[in-house]
Order: sequence, then structure tokens, then C-alpha cells
Amino acid sequence: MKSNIQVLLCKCCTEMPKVINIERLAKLASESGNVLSVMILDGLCDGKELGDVVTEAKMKEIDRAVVLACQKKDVSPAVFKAYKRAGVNPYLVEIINLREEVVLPNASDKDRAQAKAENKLLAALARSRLLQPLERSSEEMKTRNVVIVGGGVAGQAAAREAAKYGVHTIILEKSAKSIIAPGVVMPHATLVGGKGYGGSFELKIKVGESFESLGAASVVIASGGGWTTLKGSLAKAVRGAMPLYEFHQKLLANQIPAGTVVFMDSPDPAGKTLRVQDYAWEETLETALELKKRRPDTAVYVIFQEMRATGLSELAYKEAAEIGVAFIRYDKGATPKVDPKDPAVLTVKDLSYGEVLKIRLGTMVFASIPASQDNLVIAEALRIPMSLDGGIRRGSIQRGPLSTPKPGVFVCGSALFPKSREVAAAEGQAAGKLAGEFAAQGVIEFGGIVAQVTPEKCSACLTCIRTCPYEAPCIGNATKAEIRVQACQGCGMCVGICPSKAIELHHYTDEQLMTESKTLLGGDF
Amino acid sequence: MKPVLVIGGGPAGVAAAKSLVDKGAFIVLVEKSDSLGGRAREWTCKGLVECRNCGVCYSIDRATELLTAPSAEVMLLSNVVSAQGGEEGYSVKIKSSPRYVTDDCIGCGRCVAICPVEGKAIFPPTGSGQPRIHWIEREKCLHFKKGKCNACAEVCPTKAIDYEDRARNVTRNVRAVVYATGIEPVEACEMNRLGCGRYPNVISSVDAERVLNEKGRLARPSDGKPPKKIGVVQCVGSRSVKVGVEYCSKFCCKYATKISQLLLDLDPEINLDFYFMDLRTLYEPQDEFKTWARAKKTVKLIRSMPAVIYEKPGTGNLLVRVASETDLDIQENEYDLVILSVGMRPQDASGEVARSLGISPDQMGFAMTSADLEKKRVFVCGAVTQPMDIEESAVRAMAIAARISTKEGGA
Amino acid sequence: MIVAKRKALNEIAEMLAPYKKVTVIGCRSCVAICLAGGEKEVKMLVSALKVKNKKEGRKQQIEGTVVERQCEKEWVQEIEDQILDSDVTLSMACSLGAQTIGDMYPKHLTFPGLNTGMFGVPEEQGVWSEKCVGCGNCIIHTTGGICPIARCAKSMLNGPCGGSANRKCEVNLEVECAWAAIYDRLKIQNRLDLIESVIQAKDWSASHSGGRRVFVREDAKLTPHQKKGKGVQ
Amino acid sequence: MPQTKPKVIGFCCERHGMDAVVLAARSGKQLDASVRLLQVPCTGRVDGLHILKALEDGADAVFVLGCLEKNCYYDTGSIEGRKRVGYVKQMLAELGIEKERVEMFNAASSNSWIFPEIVAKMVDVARKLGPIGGEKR
Amino acid sequence: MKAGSNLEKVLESGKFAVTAEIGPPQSANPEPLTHHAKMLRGAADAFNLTDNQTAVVRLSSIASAVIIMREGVEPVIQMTCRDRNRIALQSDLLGAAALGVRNVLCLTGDHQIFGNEKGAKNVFDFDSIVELQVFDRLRTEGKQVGGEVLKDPPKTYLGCAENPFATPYEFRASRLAKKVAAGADFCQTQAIFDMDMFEKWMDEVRARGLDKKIHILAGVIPMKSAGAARYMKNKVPGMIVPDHIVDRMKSAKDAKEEGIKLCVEQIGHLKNVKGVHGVHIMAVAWEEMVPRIVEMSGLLPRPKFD
Repeated sequence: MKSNIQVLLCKCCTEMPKVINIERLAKLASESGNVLSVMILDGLCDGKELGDVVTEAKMKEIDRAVVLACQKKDVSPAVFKAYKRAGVNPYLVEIINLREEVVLPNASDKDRAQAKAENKLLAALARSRLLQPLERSSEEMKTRNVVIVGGGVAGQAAAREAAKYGVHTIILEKSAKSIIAPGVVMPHATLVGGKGYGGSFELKIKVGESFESLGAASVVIASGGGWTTLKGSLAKAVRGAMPLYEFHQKLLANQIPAGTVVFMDSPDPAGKTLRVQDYAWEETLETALELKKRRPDTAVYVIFQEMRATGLSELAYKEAAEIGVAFIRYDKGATPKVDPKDPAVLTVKDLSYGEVLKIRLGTMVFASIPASQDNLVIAEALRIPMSLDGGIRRGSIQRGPLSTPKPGVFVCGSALFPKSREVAAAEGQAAGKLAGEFAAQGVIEFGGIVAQVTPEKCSACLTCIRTCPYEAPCIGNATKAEIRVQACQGCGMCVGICPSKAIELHHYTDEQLMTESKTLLGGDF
Repeated sequence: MKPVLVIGGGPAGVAAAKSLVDKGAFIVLVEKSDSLGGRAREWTCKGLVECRNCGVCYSIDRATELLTAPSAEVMLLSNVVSAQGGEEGYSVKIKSSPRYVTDDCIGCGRCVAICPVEGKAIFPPTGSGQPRIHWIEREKCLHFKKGKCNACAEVCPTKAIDYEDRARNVTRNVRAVVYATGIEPVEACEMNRLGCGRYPNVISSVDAERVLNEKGRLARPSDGKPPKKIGVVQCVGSRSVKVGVEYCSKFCCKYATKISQLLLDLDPEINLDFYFMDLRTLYEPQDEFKTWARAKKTVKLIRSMPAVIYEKPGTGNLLVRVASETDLDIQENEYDLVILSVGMRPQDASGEVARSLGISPDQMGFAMTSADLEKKRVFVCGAVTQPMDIEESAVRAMAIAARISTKEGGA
Repeated sequence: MIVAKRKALNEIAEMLAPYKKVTVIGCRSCVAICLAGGEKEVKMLVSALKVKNKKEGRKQQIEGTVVERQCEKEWVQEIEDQILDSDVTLSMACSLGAQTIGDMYPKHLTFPGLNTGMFGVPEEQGVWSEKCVGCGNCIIHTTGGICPIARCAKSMLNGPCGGSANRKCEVNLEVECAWAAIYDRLKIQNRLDLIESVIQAKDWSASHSGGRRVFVREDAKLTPHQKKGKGVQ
Repeated sequence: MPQTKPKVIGFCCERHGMDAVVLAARSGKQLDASVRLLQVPCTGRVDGLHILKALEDGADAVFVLGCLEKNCYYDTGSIEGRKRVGYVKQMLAELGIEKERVEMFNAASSNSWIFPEIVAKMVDVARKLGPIGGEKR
Repeated sequence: MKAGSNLEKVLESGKFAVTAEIGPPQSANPEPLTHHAKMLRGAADAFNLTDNQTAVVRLSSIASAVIIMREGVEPVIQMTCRDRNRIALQSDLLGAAALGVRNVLCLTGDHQIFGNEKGAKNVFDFDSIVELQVFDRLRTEGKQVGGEVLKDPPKTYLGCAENPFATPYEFRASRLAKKVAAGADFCQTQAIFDMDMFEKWMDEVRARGLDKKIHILAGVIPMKSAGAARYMKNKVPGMIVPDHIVDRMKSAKDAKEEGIKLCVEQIGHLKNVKGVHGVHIMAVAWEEMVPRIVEMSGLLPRPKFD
């Protein structure tokens, strides 16, 4: 195809000219090959002069452009709009951040700055000549379902929020507990498998004993913590030990047997990492207070490694101490033990005072919240990573606090890490918003800068499939790798690692990159 | 549709604003300081190779995005003077003080270098705050006091100094208000016995964050030497009835532990002692930091609060007197730098504007939020409601934005 | 598949030093999959050698190319000119590829760029382990599908030896004791009886010990009458 | 005498890598001009080949700048990047070429000092080691 | 009588046998062998001559055997499968028999990685059990592996080794059974420190009636120091040394004496384990202690036959 390049030089709000000689840049540009038009503008971002750019571009049959301005995010919207009008493919518009890369950091050394700018221009032109026009395409989402895994506090909040976006929410709740939430609530339902990508997931769910498949536009993981699971030496040794939330319910129902109550941070004090949370303490302390108020005469102990009464629950901590709840800190070195012969007596060394206490147990309550066992299944099903301590691992914070590495899959509440009801609710709400928005788009945008396989080069070695975080590559019918463009995020990880060089990333091909670097290194300054 | 007013440009504020803008709403963001980012501006990224999830970059990113969002009107160096209204919206008076520097500023900092005023009269934006435009403090500037100095104007490569800049009073009619004024550090100097303010080499965690954020290195204020033996003291001005605040500021442990890790990443030779009562690293397995510390030979965790810190005459070094963890005998440890992790207290939770919006503080001074307050389209958000870290503020802000962008929220 | 490993670059550079014109030939089969001699490796090797030459101011022309399967004449023929045009060929395939080229062009120098290792499987990305030595008569149906010849350091038929501690091999404490594995496998298969009885001395004649092996499928072989051009002897 | 005009090239991810560059610039940090920046979507795209080619094409030092590990926009990209750089370092070592010429760095968008430090470090390396073979510029 | 060796006579006559180990020198000098032979004569019924133990090159075991026989001491030659294929093994067996060596201990052999010829190409044509089986067929039917039949088959008393302390423990007794089936007459075990574990194994052995089919000689090692104990505990694969023994060696004033005492106690204990027909003393590089140990264990004088 023809390549008629237009070069725009932005004075960047009049900063640029004060450091470099724009006219010389312009001259250099106009002298280099394929450049049909060079324009100097006062400020691109405001978009005032873009009208002239368009007319010029139309007149000179411009099909690609190099824009020397400032940071892409700042100028791109205006520029792209303009070139759209001029009928130039957006992927043929190269925006160079001359301001932050050359002008500002080298303002003190004008000669080199000038040379560097010119070099940058030449590199950009060299690259521009090699660029190919790309198209983004879109596909209608097959469904408006937002599937929420787990009907706890977070899950319900998520459902309520997502529903506001006119999507169809479906809560998968493994238990039979009744849930008041918009959309469908499936009791005895768990997520067991799935494939697809953000916008059109094909989920495999287990309802009761039967398996069903369920389409989803986006997914919210709200599997919560492993509330009911009690694993560990103490849990085994002590009869009638119970997790906090169970105790709490019993307390409200006045079903607590008489006798000492011991709140223990973890059923497995010697265990590797303790997932006892600030939150767990919050609830523990409240419960302890409640208990002490209802039954002032009961001896209440709280045994812990770290008293993580964060934020305002510090006050509860103080109050509890004042009304006579006994706080005992132990440490990994000397974990509390029950005598196997007499499992009703707990021996613990109090580090704050150094003495060894023998406590006759009435009820033992565990504050710790292990990671939910379901996380593993869910992570497997959606092919997303897990954190080392068994939670769902969220993706980069750059994509927001509640997003997993996989677009369209969001996570909230204790599935990430044990959270208080309140925080869980807030997170659920936020996740619901994100998932709702995502599904409400109705279409999946994709294409543009994505990877592409050259089948005849591919050895079907599976390296790309193993490396890609998004499962974009797959082995196609031709038993060669193929890229599912809808899933491809355009990071180019597979491209960089392919042993047969069978994959290229549009817009960042080896040729394009290496030509650019060659020109960059050609300059002598 | 009428815009939403966001008061405060910190982590919560920008997060709320950004997610409202994404939802197609118009917003007016009023920030009293010189740039967006709030506390996060002065806080440093805690990772060198690996991310430590401090969330600082998150709020800076949102701020940057917000500045280029066409549907967002950002007013810096501005204050809400008054607000009248209720469910059907508010009419808000906003006063922006002049900046005396135009957007042409490229932040090269020559003006600061040249400014003759003791302690300077022209400043860069705080920390990594956005945008990167300098500003002049009229009260100090000789140009205004004596009317003759033009040093900065002369040296500015982009002629960005504008002495004619004027204060502006604007009124905006908004449909809802997001109140996210955030927190401020408890004045560490209250902790006099710990020598803060008295000895140059006792600095608050806030200072530590700021310096690290700007320079990437810590130096002893007294002589600029790199510290080799550092003491970090937790719970200064928090968790105490006598001085500072009674509650726990929640995220001090989080950032203090991460700073300690950063310091050792930057200079593995550093010896670091960490004084604390309880280790409350937020949303992290409670052993993580301990395990890390155990692995390092040069880090000591000491579960004990220093009684008093005083200077070793002539050296600038500090002696920390503390009861030893195990038995109660007193020992003295010497450091060449001590960092006090100061607690945080809510900011502007009470006062004129808050009151006119119907916001009232609880007994700890945090702004209380409630259903009927939200019915009146006032949404209190972020750390002003209770102690919380950046990520949590962001999440809650998103949740609130979600509420606002629905009918109940006036959308 | 065949698992190979690139020779140390200095060794390669030394081999090639005396020659003006070098062709590096990779292979798209096994060695590409085990990340040793695919197009990427070839290109990187060529580039690296150029940098080295640059450092030492040596004038040397290095080209890189890749064929589908270097162990088959037809594929190699496609780049015949390129091979013969150079002073030396560096084969980035397993030694089968290198020898194929060598046999096809006896006068031409062909050097190995890889050390051919083993018949291995990719345990996970970047990890390959030996599981077969090609002994020529397979017995793994009697050992729970685990080959003691390849996976036991002493190729024991009546293992495990006395050095098996914590189910690890005494020769390499990282590696699991093949016989411990066999025992476990047979146990879950309820076939422990298979190793209760003494296993007879193995007949190695089918292995390399029996001399260089040539397998022939008469029905697949082309008769002289069928052969074309070069093929006719 | 150390060369005055070293050639350093950096492959920079367009996320936090670039953000750090921009923030440094906007904070008024002055840098040595010798550094050429080349933008990639993610350091996971960087191929050892690119680094070697750059050295071939006359770079005295090459660095790769990406998001902090565990905070990569593409989740694991900067970890991949590190591995690629590591492999090239190993290749150079085998050939007896200073592996300090190639480095991997990570940055965060809120970090204004890291990029200037990287530039200083790499330019220093380039000055110290000079061009690969050939005369000092 | 299969071979009529002294060891065979002791064991078959139901007496409690004693064997010990002599390490051939790393040189061509026979002197150390004769020296040890003189010193140890009468202290045990037969002496094992190791075959390039731990893959360290030493004077060949067959040659060593002949040398000590000159001093009137009976050898047990060890033959590993590491360095010889079936041809060499069979021919060496014939040769040894021709030279009057009656006792052969069949071993798979330590891997060369542990020795001083790490680059060696190993053989492992057989493993110990196959070797036993082949030798057994050779001595009984005179038949080679290949099927060839010899006119004068060798007369040999066949031994094997077994390690009750190697994984998988469940399989160890079965493995002994295999060796019995392959034709082993006696078995010298790995050094025993963990008595409970050994007895567990013996229970299993007796349960299968193996103690009736094979003579088990329990192995012991006198330790010179706590260091040695720790080394065997941590470094030697398939050897189990309980902490209490390490501690005991550590706390001992005179470690050497303690080592001897310990060893004697162990022998005392082992004597009373049902199914144990003798002890095998591996005094590695400490041969001079053997007579003392045997005496202290009340096992002198050794029985004589003629």
C-alpha cells in the first residue's frame, strides 16, 4: 500500500520551542522519505487546529502520521478523532512523547536534546513506514448473565448492585440457606468448570447431583472464607470446639453451655501461616464483649499470637480488657497444648507475664478463618491464579483492586482474604458494579494489537499456551496454535517466548521493533 | 445532568471521581492542596523489584487519568465555602486561591532554585502529586511583599509565571456530594519524650515516606549521612489515651513494615530494629513480615515500646531506652536514625462545611455516615469515616460511586 | 521426544573461529520444542556470535536458517545451496540432524551446536526428564509403567537397592527412586506379585549393545524399481 | 578517558515503565541524553533477540524497564521479562562479554526517582565498559 | 555341603557365626592385607574382601583373597555388578573357585558417582539378585546364563546383602525372599543402629519363614567418633542412626571406647534376636578393634572343624 506520512509537531503548550528548534525538526521531517506534509501546531490537546490537519491530510491523501507531542494518553483522544475524520487508520498514527522523553529531561543540554529529538523523529518515521493498518472488531455477547459464586454478604451485595445495570444475576450458593437477592438464586450449586473469555464464558456448574452448563458475560467470585472448616491439632484434640460464627449464633440463641469460654486464634497454632485476620479479631472481641455482658460471671479467655484489633476495634479490645476478659499472648515457640490424657485442660505460656497457665475448658472457639476449600475448584474452573495462602489472587492493582488477571472475572470479600462483613459488603457492591458494567456493554471489543500465528512455522510445542495468562492461544483444528483474538490482550508474552518464532504481535513485530532500535542507535549524540 | 461534587482529591476522592466519570457522570473535584493524590502523594512506592501492594501508585494513576478526563472539573488550591440544598441537590460556593503559575510550567524547578526567599516562596506540587505544576505562596513572595523581585519569572524557561493571577469564586449546582477529606497525621511532636522535633534525627514516618518518595534514599537530617542503624517505633500518637488518639490507625503497621523492607532492599547493610506492641499488618498473613525479618540477619523485631529517646551528645545518634521484651530490665539501644510511625486522625470531619452538609463526627472524631444522610445525597467516603488503607478507600469509593450513579443517587 | 541442550557459546565460538562463512541450521521438531534449536535459538545464537565477533574484531559471515526436520534428507535438500555455500555448518538439531547433513555432504564440515541428551518428557515448562534409553525390548508392563532401566541409576531389574532413602535415589537426592515409584504404582494396581518373583537376566542384544540398530519395514520400503532419480543405486 | 557519548537503549513497557519516565520528567529531573527509549506493550514482549540485536547494532548497554513484579498490567509480563534478560546475561557471560551491559529494572508510576537512577546506572556502565570492541566514541 | 567353607560349616552346624571386613589397600602392596590377616586370624570365621568399595579403585578382591588365604584366613569375596558384565562375572567366579575361594557375596555395587572414577562407564548388566541366580545355576547345574553347560562347576557358598533401613520398608522382606529364591545361602545386613526397626523387619522375615531358609548375619559398625555417627545419620543414604546414639557418642568422654562399648552392646542384643545366626562387623579402617569386640561379646574362641 502507499505510505504517505504526515508529521505533526506540537509545541506542547509553547514549552517545546523553548528547548529545541522545531523548525529544524520540521525541515528534517520534510526532507525524509514518504513525508508529504509537516505541520507545526501550538497545542494538540485542545484540538483547535486539528481542523486544518484534517483538510491537509485529505488533500495530500495521507494514510499514516507521526505526531511528536507529549504523553499518549493526553493527546490521543483529540488526534485519533481528527485522523478518523481524515480516514486514517488509528494504528497508523504514531504518537511520540517528545515532551517527557526528550524536551523536559534534557532541557539543560539543548544541543543533545535537539539531536535526540531528530533521532527520535527518524526512528518514528522508520517505524511508521513498516506499520500495518489494523481493525478492531466486536462481537455481540451471547448472554447478559452475571454469575456470582457464593451467596454470602459479598455475593448478595454484588447481585443487588449488578442487577441495577439491567443484567441477569445468578447466585450459585453451595448451601441451602435462603437468600434475598434479585435475579436467580441456585441453592446447592457450585462452579466446577468453565471455558471462554470475558463476555462469553461457558460455565459448568453442579446443581445438587446433576451437572449443567451456564453462559455468563462476567463472573464475581464471592466464595467467602472457609468458615466451617476446622483443621489443626487443637481442633482435633478439643471436643466440641467450634468456629467463631457458629459460637456467635449459639450465643444469640442462648445455647452456650456454662463454663469457661476460650477464644483461640487458630486451631493450628503451630501451622505455617495464620490467616487470623484483623476482621476475625473484630468479631471475636465483639462476641467476647457480648458474652461477658450476658454472663458477667463466665471466665472468658482470648488466646492469640498477635492481637490484630485494628482501627476502631482497638476500643473493643480496651473495653473487653476492662470488663475482665483475660488476654493471653503466646508465640510459635510455645504453642498452647491440651493434655491428650485430659483434653479438657489447656496449657499455655503467657508471654506478657511469663507464667504458664492451665485453663479448664468449657467451650473453645476458633477465630481463624481458613481459605475456602472451594477456591481451588473455582480457580481451576476459571483458570485463574491463587494466592499462596489459598485465596483467589487478584490481578495487578493497575486493573483495579477487585479484578482478577482474567478480564470479566472479579473477586470480592473473603475469597481474597478474610474481611469483615462491612468491608465484604462494600467490596461486593464494587465488584457487582464492575461485573454489571462489564456485562451491560453487551458487546466484546477485540482485535487491533493482538498476536497472530504463522501456522507453517508452528511446532505446536504448547509453550505459548502454557505462558499466556489469558489462555488466548489454543491448538486449533490444524493441530497448530491459534490465537483466540477475543481473549488476547496484546501483551506479546507468547511472541517473545515462542521457540519457533511462529507468533507475531501486530504493531510490535520483530521487524518493526528491531528497525526502530537500529535507527535509534544509528544516531550519534 | 447536574455534576457530582467531590470534596477531597485523595485516594478515596479520585477513585470515586474516576469511577463516576467512567460511568459518564460529570464531576467537580475540589482539592484544597496544590495537586491530586492526597496522602498518597507523599507516600513512596514500597517495591523495588516486587510490588508490595501499598496501593500508592493506584491513586496516583487515577489522579493522572482524572486530569485528562473531559467530564471532570478539577479545582486545586480550592475550598468549599458553603453548601446549601438537600435531596434535590446542592448549590456550592467554591473559592480557589491563585496559583500564579500557568499550565505552561514544565516543573523544571529552576524557579525554586533561584527564589531568594528564606524557605522559598514558590513550590513544586507535593510529592508525586498530579499535575506537576508549581505554585507561589503570596504571603512569602517578595514580588508581592516588596513588589520588585521577578527572579522566578526571569528564569522560567516557559514563561509560566503569572503574577496577575487572581483568586476565583465560583458556584456550582451539583446533584450529590462525595465527602472524602481523608486524614492527617497526629502531630508527632506531642510525643515529646520520644524526641520528635527536639532531635533532628528523630523523624516521623510521614517525613520518611516523603523523603523516600522524592530521593529514593533516607539521609540523616543532621549531617546528610546515610543511616546504617535505624529504629522504627510503632503506635506513636495512636492507641494511647494520654497523647494522640485512642484507636489504632490500622495501616501504620502496613506501611511501616513495608518501608522497613524497602529500606533493606535499598541498602542491605542497614541494621533495623522494629519496636511494636502488636503487629497488625493489614490483609496479610500475620507471619509474613516476621518470616521476612527472621530471614534477614540485620532486622530485629522488638515487642516493647520505648520509654524515652534522647540524643547522644556530639554524635547526633540517638539512645532509645526501652524495657526488654522478656524480662523488665531497661536497656539502651543506639541508632543513627529513628522513625516514629505516627497515628492518623480524621481531617475536617467537623466544621462549617461538614455541618452545612449534615455531617457530624462520632466520639473519635470520624465523620459518621448514615442511610438518611445518603438519602440527602451526601456520601461520606474514605478514611474520614474510619481508619483504612488506600486499597480499602478505593474499593469503598467505587461502591459509593455505584450508589450515586443509580436513581437513589440522583442519576 | 529427543531432548538436547545448547553447547556453551564459548565452545561453539571456538569451533567456528577459523572459518569465514558459517551457516547455522535449526530444526522445527524435537529440539524446537525443548527450546534448544528452534528458530528463536538459532537467531539468538547468530546474533550473539556476531556480538562476540564484534568484540574481537573478527570478520566472519554468519547466516541462520531453520528446516522442518533436519534428520530427513528431503528437508535438508531444500537448503542445500545455503549449506554448500558456507565453509562450515553449525547444526542446531540433535546429532541426528547434524549427521544427516554430514552424510549428505561428506566434503562439507558440519559441527554440532547442541549436546543431544536423552529421550525425555517435558515435566513442566522448562523441565525435561529422561524416561527411556531405547533398550529395544520394553518391559514396563511388568513394572507399573515405569522404566527401571532408564529411571534407576543402576538399571536394576530387582530393585530397589539399599541406597534408596526417603524414596529418593542415592545418586541424586532430588530424583525419586524409580523402584520406590514402581512399588507404589504396583501397590495401587494390586500387582505387587509381579516383583515378588526374581526377574531373569535381561537380554540386551536388542539394545545398542547388540550393535548399531537398523529397523526395516519391508512393506514400506521402496523397491529399486519404485525409486526415483538420486534414490536409484 | 571515558567516552562522552555512550549509546544506551531501553525497552520500556508502556504501562508503569513509561509512567515512571513521564513522572520523572514532569518532576523536573534532568537526565543524560544518551538513553534511547523504545516502547513495548509489556516487557513480556521483549525477546532476548531484541537485546542481542541492539548490542549488535552498536548499543553499549541495554536495559528493560517494566512494571513491578506482581503488579504487571499483564499479570506476569515483567516476570517473563526478567527471565529473558537473565538468559541473555547468561549467553553474554558464556561468550566472555560483560553481562552488566544488560539489566532488568522495575518501576511504579508513582516513583519519580527510579528512572533517573536507572539512567545514571546504565550510562555509567556504558561509559565504564565502552563500546563492544572498536574505538571509544 | 555346597562349598565346604569354614563359614558354611559354622552356619550349617547352627553355631553363631562372626564375619568381619577387610578393606584391600589402594595400592599394589600386599603388606597391609597380610598384616591384617595375621592380626585378625581366629577372631572371626571369615573375612569379607570388599570389591572396590564405594567405587574407589583398590587391589582386586580376588587377589586379596588369595593373599590372606596364604595367612590361613578364610575370605568372602564381594563381587559387584558395577564393573563387570555377565562374561567377566562368570569367568571371575570360575577363577576364584579355581584359586580356592569358597565364599562369594553378590552385590549390585555402589554407583561410581561416589568413588574416585566418576567419569567411569558403569555396566550393571546384572543386579545382585540376577547375579545370585546366575551363580546359583552355575554351581548347581553348571549352566551359564547363555545356556552353555560346564563340565566342572564351581563350588561356592553364596551370600547376599540386605538393607532393612532402605525405602520402601514394606518391600524389604520381600526383597530378601527374592534373594533366597535366587539361591543365597547367607545374608549380611546393613549396619544396624535402630534395633526396633530391625526387629520389625525380622518379624516380617520370620513370618515368611525366611530365617529357616537363609542365615542372617546382622551387620554392626563400631564408631570412632560422634562425627562418624552424625555422618552416617545424615550423609549415608539408606542408613538410620537414632538421635539417642548420636547424643550418646557426643556426650561420651572417650568416644572411641564408647563406640566399642556400644558395638558390643548391640552384638549382645542381636545375639538374642530370633533368626539371627551371626554378626558381621564392619570396622572400616579400624580392623584392629575386631578381636577386642569379638572377645568382649563373649564370642571367642571361634569354633574349629576338621
